[in-house]
Amino acid sequence: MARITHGIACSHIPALGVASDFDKWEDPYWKPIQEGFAPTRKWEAENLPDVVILVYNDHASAFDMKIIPTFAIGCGESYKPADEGWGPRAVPDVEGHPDLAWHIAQSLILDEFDMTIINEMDVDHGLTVPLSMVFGKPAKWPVKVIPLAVNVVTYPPPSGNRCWALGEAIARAVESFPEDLKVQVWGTGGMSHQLQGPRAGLINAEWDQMFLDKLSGDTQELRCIPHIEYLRETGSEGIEMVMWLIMRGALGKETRELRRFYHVPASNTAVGHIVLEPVNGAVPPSATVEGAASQHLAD
Amino acid sequence: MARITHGIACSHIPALGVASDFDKWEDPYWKPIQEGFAPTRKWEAENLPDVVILVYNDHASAFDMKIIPTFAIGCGESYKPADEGWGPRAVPDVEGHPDLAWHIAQSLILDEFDMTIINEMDVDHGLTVPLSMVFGKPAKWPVKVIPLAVNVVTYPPPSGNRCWALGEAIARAVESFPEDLKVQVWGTGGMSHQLQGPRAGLINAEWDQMFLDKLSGDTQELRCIPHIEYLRETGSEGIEMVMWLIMRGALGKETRELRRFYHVPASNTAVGHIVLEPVNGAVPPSATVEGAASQHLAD
Amino acid sequence: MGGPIDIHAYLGEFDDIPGTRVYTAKRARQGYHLNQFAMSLMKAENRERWKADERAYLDLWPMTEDQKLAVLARDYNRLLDLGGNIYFLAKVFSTDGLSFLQAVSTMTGMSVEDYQAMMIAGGRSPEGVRSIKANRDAEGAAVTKESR
Amino acid sequence: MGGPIDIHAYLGEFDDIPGTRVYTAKRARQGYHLNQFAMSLMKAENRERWKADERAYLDLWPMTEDQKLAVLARDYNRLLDLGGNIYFLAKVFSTDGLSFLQAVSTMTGMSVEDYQAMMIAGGRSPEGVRSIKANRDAEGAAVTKESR
Ligand SMILES: [Fe+3]
Ligand SMILES: [Fe+3]
Repeated sequence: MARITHGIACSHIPALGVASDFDKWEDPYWKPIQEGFAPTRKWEAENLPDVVILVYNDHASAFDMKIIPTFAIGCGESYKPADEGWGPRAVPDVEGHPDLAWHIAQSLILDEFDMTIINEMDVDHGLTVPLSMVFGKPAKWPVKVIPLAVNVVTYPPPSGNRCWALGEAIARAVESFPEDLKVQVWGTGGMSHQLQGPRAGLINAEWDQMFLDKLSGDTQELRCIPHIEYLRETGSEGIEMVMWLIMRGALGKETRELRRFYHVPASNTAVGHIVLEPVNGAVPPSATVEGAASQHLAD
Repeated sequence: MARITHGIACSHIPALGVASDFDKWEDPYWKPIQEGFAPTRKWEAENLPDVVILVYNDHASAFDMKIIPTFAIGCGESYKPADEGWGPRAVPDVEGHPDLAWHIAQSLILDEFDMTIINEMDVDHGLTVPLSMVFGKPAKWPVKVIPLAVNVVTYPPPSGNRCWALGEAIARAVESFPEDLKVQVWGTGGMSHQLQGPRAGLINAEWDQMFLDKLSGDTQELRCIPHIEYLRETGSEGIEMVMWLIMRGALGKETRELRRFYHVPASNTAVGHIVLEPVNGAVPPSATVEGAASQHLAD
Repeated sequence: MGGPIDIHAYLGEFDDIPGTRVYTAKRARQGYHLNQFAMSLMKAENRERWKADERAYLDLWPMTEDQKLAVLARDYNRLLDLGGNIYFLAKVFSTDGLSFLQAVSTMTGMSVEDYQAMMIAGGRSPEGVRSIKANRDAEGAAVTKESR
Repeated sequence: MGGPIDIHAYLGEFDDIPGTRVYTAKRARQGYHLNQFAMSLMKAENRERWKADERAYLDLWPMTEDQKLAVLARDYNRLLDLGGNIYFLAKVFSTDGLSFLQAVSTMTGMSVEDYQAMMIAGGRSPEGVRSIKANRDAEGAAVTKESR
């Protein structure tokens, strides 16, 4: 039986990819961030999952204005780094896990999440930068990855509540996968940042720390934060934090914080990072018609 | 204020498009179908809406295996007929209603439906055949159309319950559009048919009539039919009928049947057609966090 | 309503329908390139290349030899077994100038005429083709009864 | 929770944030071709064509003259006003060899150095830039107090 072992949250700032690709970690500007992630790298090597469900947003790379999926799940064999205007990052291709991905996709649709299934796409910094932060520069990524792309570019993004509920449904789906797999769920993006207009450069460390605090324990307060609060308090791009709630939702009723790192700035952004462990992974049951029908058959 | 005036359901068999395009309606094979739709054409001319929300499925035309959205809403200015292998149908381009479509798309996402927004695509027989059946062969379609494409090709499609609920959310969205517009919702596809394997040609008139019966009144029994029942009872392609439930859900608590037509066969398929009027258009309120937040602001 | 989803039970039921292949993830993955090939025939220029040399055109796609031979033979039942989906395959028979009725009839073991006649007479009845298991049980019951 | 969604109230709030353009449907529609143009620069061959003759490349897209001039001027605040989205526009400044920090600083009225120094010092405080209305009310209250 597959099981969710941990959740990781991590900013996915493009400049971190540049720092990694061009070996700038010893530079005084980047060194604190390198040091902040070093313990996680070590920890991750000792707690390596088989698969990472990597929640991120596409930054106008795989999806243009022609098609904007709210929730897209990658069921393909592999994904290439996208060319975002300066050539693709020189990082390994990302290997998928189509068996588990299709299983999750099918389960989520029966669970009344209106997923878009993706079989071919390139993946941008939103997905590859967290891999670099947690795994460094291996010749091959040591885990398989299921990309889960969330629209947070064109308004409205999904609500925080919907994201959390999707996480819960992912937990149910993972639990019903027969193979014995260790699965981590990563939420990426954030923390506070604004990349546009005269208000650019906004950072709200206090709010960010509040958000990090409430990821632990059994509070569900974060799922009720409306979009406007992210926008006012954390800058226009802080809305990416709704993606962390998918990770949090997937960890169940109660979590424990294993480590945390917070640093300002990387480029325009607050770097936030947390590692969470489920204490009580219970999630509410699905309440769907197809669920009831299939349950009846399984009895 | 925009309002939903009627719902129409209609098969979208490609052969009906051929019959229309090549003027075969006087042929004895097609004449009964022509006669079955004639009163609707007359009625529709007298009850012409401004916009039709046309629920259909793409038959591997706009979407290939690379990307499979569960619910996709067309927010574009216009759509061309797709080339499905024999050249595009010689019918007018379909004019969209981007103002209303974006309004609905935004409202649905806040209402926790995980819509995919489409701005450019071609539309296949699933969308254009119902237009031909109801409007004949005008130089220009007399209504604007919001395409709502539902995946019923790759399993699992959305549940009947989810489709009905989407209809209810569409009703809420239409009602909150400030412009004074008459809107019809069309559900297309079906009725019983199977286009594949040794069991092809399956027709279940009794089940189809049961389904037509239960679209009227205030029963919600149809939303609980599991996929397997459609497959066993109505053939592998009968699953298209879940799309009718979006139309039915959008009409609210109670409906009245204005007319019905049922005929076997057209090509491999049972032709089913119904016109419904809301008697009590009430739908349950949304119970979402963003809904509560925005409601609070509006108070 | 309520209760967890059992996707295995959900999918398992699909194998119980006589003469029917439901287009599940398993089939979608097996038939991926077959279906993408078929889809390519939506472009007039691709149809020309295809008509000029079917085999050469097929060889541009990473399909199995079985899939290619089944396409060349227009063996639609076999193509369904190899992961094809009828809406994708429709681009192949549409390019051949066949209607859905003509193409679909080839999968039933009936002539086009007989198939069309069956449809005009009201189509194939669902009686006896709802469930493989139910048919087997009914047969078993009949045998038991006879042997009494 | 509960209560109907008011999309108008939801969107209306976005206009109350100082110095910020939220990428709503209205902006997405206005900037459609501008953003699609920017996106085209993800292909190396398009970047070459663009660099060879920016104006000629822009003229291939059904953009407004205002949008084209703002692209040529790399006026990102203006581009946001004309429906541009920063993630799409990133393809333009990335092609120019600019980082997000460099490009973003141009929108703040600060030099890159001052902007970078502000970021290193902890970034822009949210104090006083949360709400236009709240700022106006606070100002009003201050004036009232003074005039007493
Ligand atoms: Fe991001
Ligand atoms: Fe259809």
